[in-house]
Amino acid sequence: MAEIRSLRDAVAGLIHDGDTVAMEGFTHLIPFAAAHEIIRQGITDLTLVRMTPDVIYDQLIGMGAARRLVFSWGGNPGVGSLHRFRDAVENGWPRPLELDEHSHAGMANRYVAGASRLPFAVLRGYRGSDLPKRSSTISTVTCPFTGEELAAVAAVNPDVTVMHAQRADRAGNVQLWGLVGVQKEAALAADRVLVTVEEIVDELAPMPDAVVLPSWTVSAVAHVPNGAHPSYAAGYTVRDNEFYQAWDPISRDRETFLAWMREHVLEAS
Amino acid sequence: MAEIRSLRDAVAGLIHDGDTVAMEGFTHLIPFAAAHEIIRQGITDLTLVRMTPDVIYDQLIGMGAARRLVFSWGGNPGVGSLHRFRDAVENGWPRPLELDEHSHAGMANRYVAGASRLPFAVLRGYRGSDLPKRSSTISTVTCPFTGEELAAVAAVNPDVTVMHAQRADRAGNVQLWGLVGVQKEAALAADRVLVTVEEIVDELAPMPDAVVLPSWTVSAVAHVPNGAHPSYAAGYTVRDNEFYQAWDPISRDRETFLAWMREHVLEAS
Amino acid sequence: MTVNAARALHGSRTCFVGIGLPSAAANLARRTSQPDLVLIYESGTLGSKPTRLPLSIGDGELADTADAVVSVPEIFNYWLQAGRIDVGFLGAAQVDRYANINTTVIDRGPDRPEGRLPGAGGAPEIAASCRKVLMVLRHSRRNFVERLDFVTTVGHGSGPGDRARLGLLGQGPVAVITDLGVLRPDPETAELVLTEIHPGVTVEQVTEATGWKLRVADSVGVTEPPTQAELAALRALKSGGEPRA
Amino acid sequence: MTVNAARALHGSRTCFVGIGLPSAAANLARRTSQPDLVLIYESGTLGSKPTRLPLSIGDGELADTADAVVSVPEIFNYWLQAGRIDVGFLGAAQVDRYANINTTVIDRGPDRPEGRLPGAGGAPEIAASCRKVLMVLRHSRRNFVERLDFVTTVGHGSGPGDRARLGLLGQGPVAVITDLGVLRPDPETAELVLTEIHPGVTVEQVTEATGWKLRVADSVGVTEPPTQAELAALRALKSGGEPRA
Repeated sequence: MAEIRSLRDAVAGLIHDGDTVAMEGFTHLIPFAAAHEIIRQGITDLTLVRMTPDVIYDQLIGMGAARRLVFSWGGNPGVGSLHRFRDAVENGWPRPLELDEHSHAGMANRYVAGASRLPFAVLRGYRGSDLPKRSSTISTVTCPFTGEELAAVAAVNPDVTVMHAQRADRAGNVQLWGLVGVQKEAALAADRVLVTVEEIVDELAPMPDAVVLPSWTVSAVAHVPNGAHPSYAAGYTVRDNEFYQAWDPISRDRETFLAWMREHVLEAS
Repeated sequence: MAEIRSLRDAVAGLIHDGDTVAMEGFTHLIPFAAAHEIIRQGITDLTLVRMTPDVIYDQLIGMGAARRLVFSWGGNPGVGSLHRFRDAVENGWPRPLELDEHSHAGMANRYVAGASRLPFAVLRGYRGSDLPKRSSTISTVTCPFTGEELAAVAAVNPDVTVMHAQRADRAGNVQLWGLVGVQKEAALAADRVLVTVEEIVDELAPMPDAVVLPSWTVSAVAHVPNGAHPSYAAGYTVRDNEFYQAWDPISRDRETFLAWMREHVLEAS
Repeated sequence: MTVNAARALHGSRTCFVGIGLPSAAANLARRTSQPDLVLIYESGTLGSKPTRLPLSIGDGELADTADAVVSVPEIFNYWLQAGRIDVGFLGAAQVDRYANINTTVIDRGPDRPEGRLPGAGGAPEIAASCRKVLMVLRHSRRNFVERLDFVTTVGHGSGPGDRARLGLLGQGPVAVITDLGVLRPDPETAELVLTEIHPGVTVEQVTEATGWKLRVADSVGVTEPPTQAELAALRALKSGGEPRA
Repeated sequence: MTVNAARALHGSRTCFVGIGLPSAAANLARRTSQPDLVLIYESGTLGSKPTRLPLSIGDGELADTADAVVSVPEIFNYWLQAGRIDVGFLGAAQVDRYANINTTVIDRGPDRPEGRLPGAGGAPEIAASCRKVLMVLRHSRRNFVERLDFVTTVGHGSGPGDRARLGLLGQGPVAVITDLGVLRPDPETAELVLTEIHPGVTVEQVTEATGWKLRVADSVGVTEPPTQAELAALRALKSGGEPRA
């Protein structure tokens, strides 16, 4: 059953050095506040998993929290490059970053296999691409009925999945809606689940297009209003597109980046 | 794009002798009215696909419409046997019925593979069971990452899927909610899709736990209020549990069954 | 039988419920000793809280009272197969001494066609994936057989170690609750042993109603008779309201 | 470029839209000649009708205005992979003469580490599964290269028949629309051929901006300049309102 905890306690209790951590949210409901708490607590050597690393992982990577990244598209959506990600991959700053790189379809199916507790998933994918040459988690299987060869991708089962949601009830049942991305799969694939929420309510009124994670699938819920900023929580906040654009010049330069992180993350709380 | 048609025209236009037809609805939203129209039109030699054949297939089988049944649980839920199904299998009356028999998990995954246009799906299933000995659509695959052997089931891709839903809009977008079963998968796995609906509305207001099938995935919509009876459409009708219980004595005897079908199906419309 | 089946859920948090006796027992447990028991129906409901016994797993109330409603593929893949569920509750037409189940066909002799049963439904994967399995059925030589005509669902296979060899996740059947008593697998041999009888039933009655030479525990217990509270809760469930004081 | 890309959607019913230029072009098409065009975003929206250009594929308006919102695994498995979508719209960092795409890494010479690009995203399966593919990118020798440093996404592979051999479903890239003109694969050789230039552009400018010896059609057309209606609709999309009269 989910415990309702402070963000600080939940991160300290659930996330440890060396863990494989998925912080999901397909542009919506990205758990930025939880990532900042990970940075403040100095948790490191993480294997970070996420379809779209985005600014959230640019920050974690730039602060040296990650040793490995599992992903399928690493850009600042609608803006350009993730400069800290590029600097880590191209120049090893602040530390080298191993990559396991997929397509979106492959990553989505890796989470599906993880949530289903199957060792792999099958898709019609990667055909003719060089991607399988660089990944040990892409292979093939042959259909026993038709003989067709298909791609196989290894399941992803994070130690911890971290996500943001609109709300939870006092028993720790979590509800999210809008673009629900791959969050349900990422949560169900993980050993431990930490959810930050906009609001804790007495009762979760049903909502269209909502996903509910029952309390018994969640480890901890932390009440963190606006915990997705600069991403957003539909019905509560709006996406701060200006911030995404502003991130480009902030993150281009190592010193500017570090100064920004010091001021807005390390010395905040 | 879905055309809005009469049930008679839609059935005549979309369902032909010898077709593979899935009429889905996991106890909820079972398209009884469409099945009755199939019987009235004398369409025959069908391969019927359905996880839970239920009274709807008992009627089609008893009237000789089917030559083959693909299924995972053939009972009258909460009541007992399907007598027409048993009579066809045990005694070949009114004609022999070939079976392709699965577990629920296997059938659900066959539809998932069908909707995904993959030739097969993988599950951890059937282990130690005699079921694979009697089915050519159950096999195994080996995980290329772990070496684990898993069950593989062949995709189901019906010629036609028939379902009942709460409502459609005038453009033919279909909306259903409540227990949505395997309907989305069954629809997306099929070449043609016929949906009967309780109501045709100007605009589909979003509903919790709703599935929307866009008009461009549907062949025809027919307006058939109470078209699921004795099953039901949440928000419109309630399940006629008494009918399910009454079906047991009606269906035990061939003549009683035929008399009932004549009166309530063949001579109705 | 229902009351004893309900009691057997003690200590479980999540239960995958088949319709009929299992549903009655699971709902009774939720109304008596296990108010937090999470009921999961294969029709796609997580955390159903029906006020009356549903006739079918598709009754609307199961969805209306659920914490979440998901698709049937999801319930089998993300919830059952993933091994998240504590107890699976199964009925059966035939059971053998290793608690394997036949719900597919009955051999009626060389001159007659096989007798048709409903089929597997969710059972093979429920028995494979839940942390443990409870079985509920009536006790007769027709149901408790020396040899199954067809293995639909594996309980303990052909004995100890078989579940592991087959890659089945949970511990398998831990109790078979009948109208006469309770059988449990021997921890060494995995063979079902009579461990409890209901008040007024004799050991001989049970061995007589079993199609194989039933092993009997050194000391056979007697189950507690239903309490007033249990009976009242069961009546209320059947009539469709809250239990009356 | 955007206007020509929008026009290329003529006759299509469903479009899988990447962010940036493809999204601008698809939305422009929906606002001008193709009001019924169904826009599908990989973030899980079917039938989005945004009133302004989204910055990202996750902008809330895409969900708020959609016919249906589904999960990301579903959009890739049930909708894209299943081959239901008419047109996929892709950008690229590097393209070769067979319209293969690199969006992964750039070789910067033996003494320097590879340059990092964003990666594949949805492209490999969009190009594999949509009935046809449109590409939109700026024309330069850096982008149009003799040899890709990495094949992220297959267009026409190494020539005719390669898509079929690889089991790719759709017909692959049918047009590469740039700021200079339009290239289309030769029906015989699958090699990209310059078929149209934009008004004011010369054939020499295009061959000059291409990193391989670009084949030129016998008769190179000139694209129609944007109409007033197209320009107004594009302005309206960018400013976030309905086009003004």
